[in-house]
Amino acid sequence: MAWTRNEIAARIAADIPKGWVVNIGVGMPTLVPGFIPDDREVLFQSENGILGMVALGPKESPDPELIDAGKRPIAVRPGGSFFESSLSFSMIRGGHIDLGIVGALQISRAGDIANWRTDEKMIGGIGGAADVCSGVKNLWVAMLHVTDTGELKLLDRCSYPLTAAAVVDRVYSDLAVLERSDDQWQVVSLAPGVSLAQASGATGFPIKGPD
Amino acid sequence: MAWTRNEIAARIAADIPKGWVVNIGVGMPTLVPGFIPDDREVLFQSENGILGMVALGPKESPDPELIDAGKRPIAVRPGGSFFESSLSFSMIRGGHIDLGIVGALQISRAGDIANWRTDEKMIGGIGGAADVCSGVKNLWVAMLHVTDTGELKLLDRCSYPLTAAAVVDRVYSDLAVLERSDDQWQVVSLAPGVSLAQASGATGFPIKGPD
Amino acid sequence: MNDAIRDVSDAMTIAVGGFGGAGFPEELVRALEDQGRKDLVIISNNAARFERLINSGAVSQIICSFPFGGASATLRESIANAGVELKLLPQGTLSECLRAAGSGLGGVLTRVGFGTSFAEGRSIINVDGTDFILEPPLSADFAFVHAELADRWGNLSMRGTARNFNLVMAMAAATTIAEANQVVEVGHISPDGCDVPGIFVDAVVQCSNLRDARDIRFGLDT
Amino acid sequence: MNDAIRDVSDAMTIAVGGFGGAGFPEELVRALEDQGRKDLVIISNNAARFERLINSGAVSQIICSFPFGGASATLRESIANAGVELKLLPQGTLSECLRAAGSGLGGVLTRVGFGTSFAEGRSIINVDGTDFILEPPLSADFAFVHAELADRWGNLSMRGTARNFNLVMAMAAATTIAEANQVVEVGHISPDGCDVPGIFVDAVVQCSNLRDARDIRFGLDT
Repeated sequence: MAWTRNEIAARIAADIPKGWVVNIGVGMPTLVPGFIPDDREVLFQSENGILGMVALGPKESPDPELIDAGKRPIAVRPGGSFFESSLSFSMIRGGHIDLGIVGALQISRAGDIANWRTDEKMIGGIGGAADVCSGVKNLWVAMLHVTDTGELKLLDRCSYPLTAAAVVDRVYSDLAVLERSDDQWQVVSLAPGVSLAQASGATGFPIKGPD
Repeated sequence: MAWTRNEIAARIAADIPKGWVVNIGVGMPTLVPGFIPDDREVLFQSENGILGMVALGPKESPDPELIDAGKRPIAVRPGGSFFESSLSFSMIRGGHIDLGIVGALQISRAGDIANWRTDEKMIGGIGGAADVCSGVKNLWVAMLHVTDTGELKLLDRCSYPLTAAAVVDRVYSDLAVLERSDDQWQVVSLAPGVSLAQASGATGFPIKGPD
Repeated sequence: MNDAIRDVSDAMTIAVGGFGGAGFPEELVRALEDQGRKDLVIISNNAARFERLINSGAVSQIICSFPFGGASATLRESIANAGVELKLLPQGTLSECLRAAGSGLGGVLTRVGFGTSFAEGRSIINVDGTDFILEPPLSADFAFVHAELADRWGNLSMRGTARNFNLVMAMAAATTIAEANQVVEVGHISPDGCDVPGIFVDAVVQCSNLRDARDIRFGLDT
Repeated sequence: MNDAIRDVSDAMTIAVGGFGGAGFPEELVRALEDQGRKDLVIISNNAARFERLINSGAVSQIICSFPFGGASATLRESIANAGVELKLLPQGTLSECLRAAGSGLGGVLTRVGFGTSFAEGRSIINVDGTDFILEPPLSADFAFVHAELADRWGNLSMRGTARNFNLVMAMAAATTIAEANQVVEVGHISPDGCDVPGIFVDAVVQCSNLRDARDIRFGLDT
């Protein structure tokens, strides 16, 4: 039985060490902070200029000057900070962010990622995706293993325009957690009831089973 | 009768329009702010990270965290601001400073300036001098026309290592005020009792008399 | 507002601060819509809030990173119909190129976009064995920015994530106009708490509609 | 302090914040003097406050802009006797090269120094018809910085002109250690008033001697 979106997010959250600074992309990654236990300090950065963002509580009124990069209303936790755009990208490009969690349309064997447009259509734009994917110390991708129509997304080479080349460290999908070393991919774990053969069949490059 | 150092500074101050932002170098230039009338708003920037600095009043205690680029204790006027070094030099290099007032060891006909070392000896270091001389919209030099030992300082070419090339707009010396356009120098005014012949004799390139 | 932007003319480049609605100089942009200019180049992170300006035929090019984030269903069509050229830069490159222009630097050397279409047509500079894309500085004739507080010297103070591009755009423009929720006396903004020193700002105007947590404009392009 | 800098080893590069005495991490530097390292490379705007370190034979190179500003009569001699190499950069270039290293940029393209000895041995890059000096990024193994307030996440708040190089050095170093006049609870430093976000700082230590307006250290190198 494949993992749900929430289970993928929880799985990612479980792997984030205390003290890390994490940039969260749009889509499935936004579910991750909800699964970080209260006693594990993790700081979330958003490229529009905040460190220490938290989802708004049910009683908090949205403030138009407090949003994340997905333009959702947020709050700041004690110890957080606000800053302007160029300093935000100094953090991102400069390797100060421990982890980026992003979605993807396609991932290649070499660790390339395509997540901002298909051949035909630009989704929202490149935004900060290229900076995040290129700059963070660790890049983890939260994604469904194949498309709705069954097409592979983990491919020998991406067919869509790249966001960044050779940057993906891990993939957390509904079927498996995969880790890359150069062009070798290791299965870290499989979703309950998913066999290595099933995961391999849904992946466009060789993957090595868990040890 | 040649102008005194205070008269040179007063002369410079009289020429600074209301609303200008001015960077002040060490030495004679530090006398200039004292001659700006209270009702003429001029903002002084110092490259160590302050806009709106003022000399300390007689009753003010020095604060070790409040100094100018010459490391003298200062205060900040209402409407001033503090900032870190890279933003300070964005202001300077980016052409946001209306005027720099600096001292000089040598000035060339082409407007080159040498003010950080002689052939033999470095004075303090390059500091922010190259940035200021290269970056400000207008560069005025406050200097004695010749050295203590009578050597020319306004020369066809500088013999000392340059701070910046082709940047000097005006020279305010004890003998004259000179303005440069390319390699043509115009006398704007002469100190009382100083003749054009005297000023020319103290200058290593041709200067054109006042109209 | 109309008076504040009177020197904007056809074919000028206008850098507009803000990220989504946060720190977006909405009243200045509304005034620009009323002005009837042509061939404007807009530099802004998003395009969503320029649809009316685009539909009026005022815009020839938009330089941005995320044009369609939270955009209306019709924005793509508007851009196509108006023949607007869309130039995309990675968000950090956009920001850094504006900063470079405002800082007297010759360009930005970045790895972001290396090995992708964002490297196409760019010079590649090798520094100590590593290749970098050279992206030239990005300057503007005008910048429109939004602040919480402003004084008549142009000092600005922002709140929360409203800072975003407002500093680098104020730096990059020949003339910067700031709208502020509150124009305060000189001295009210603390020297230790000034987000944009007045040296980068040329004119300050008071917003007629204050933006607060319950402002109806919130959510416009979420 | 000694514990805070225990991971500094011989031949490392240490970026030391401060401009003159303002924002200078004096207690960390005193601890470094006691540590007995060799072949250190010091990056700092001034050299005046490193004379004891130089005399102890700990320093092989100083990268700075204004070594002798307010220096003692003996500093030049100390530097010569210890065989310390002095590398000068224009102050804005020094600052920007540190920022570039901390920002993942490939270098700095500047006009400052063009046509002077500061262009010697540098690559010249032409961007749209103008020549610029290419100065590579400047990174450090450690940065020592000084703040007024710090919290245990590394957020720093400065006062007055104490900001200076402390931000860019914190950005440029693999490990940044901040000494603070006051170590406060997380949440005490306002998110709108944080000068150095904690992401750039790895350790925070409380100064034993508070620095105030009547501090005897003031004037040391004026």
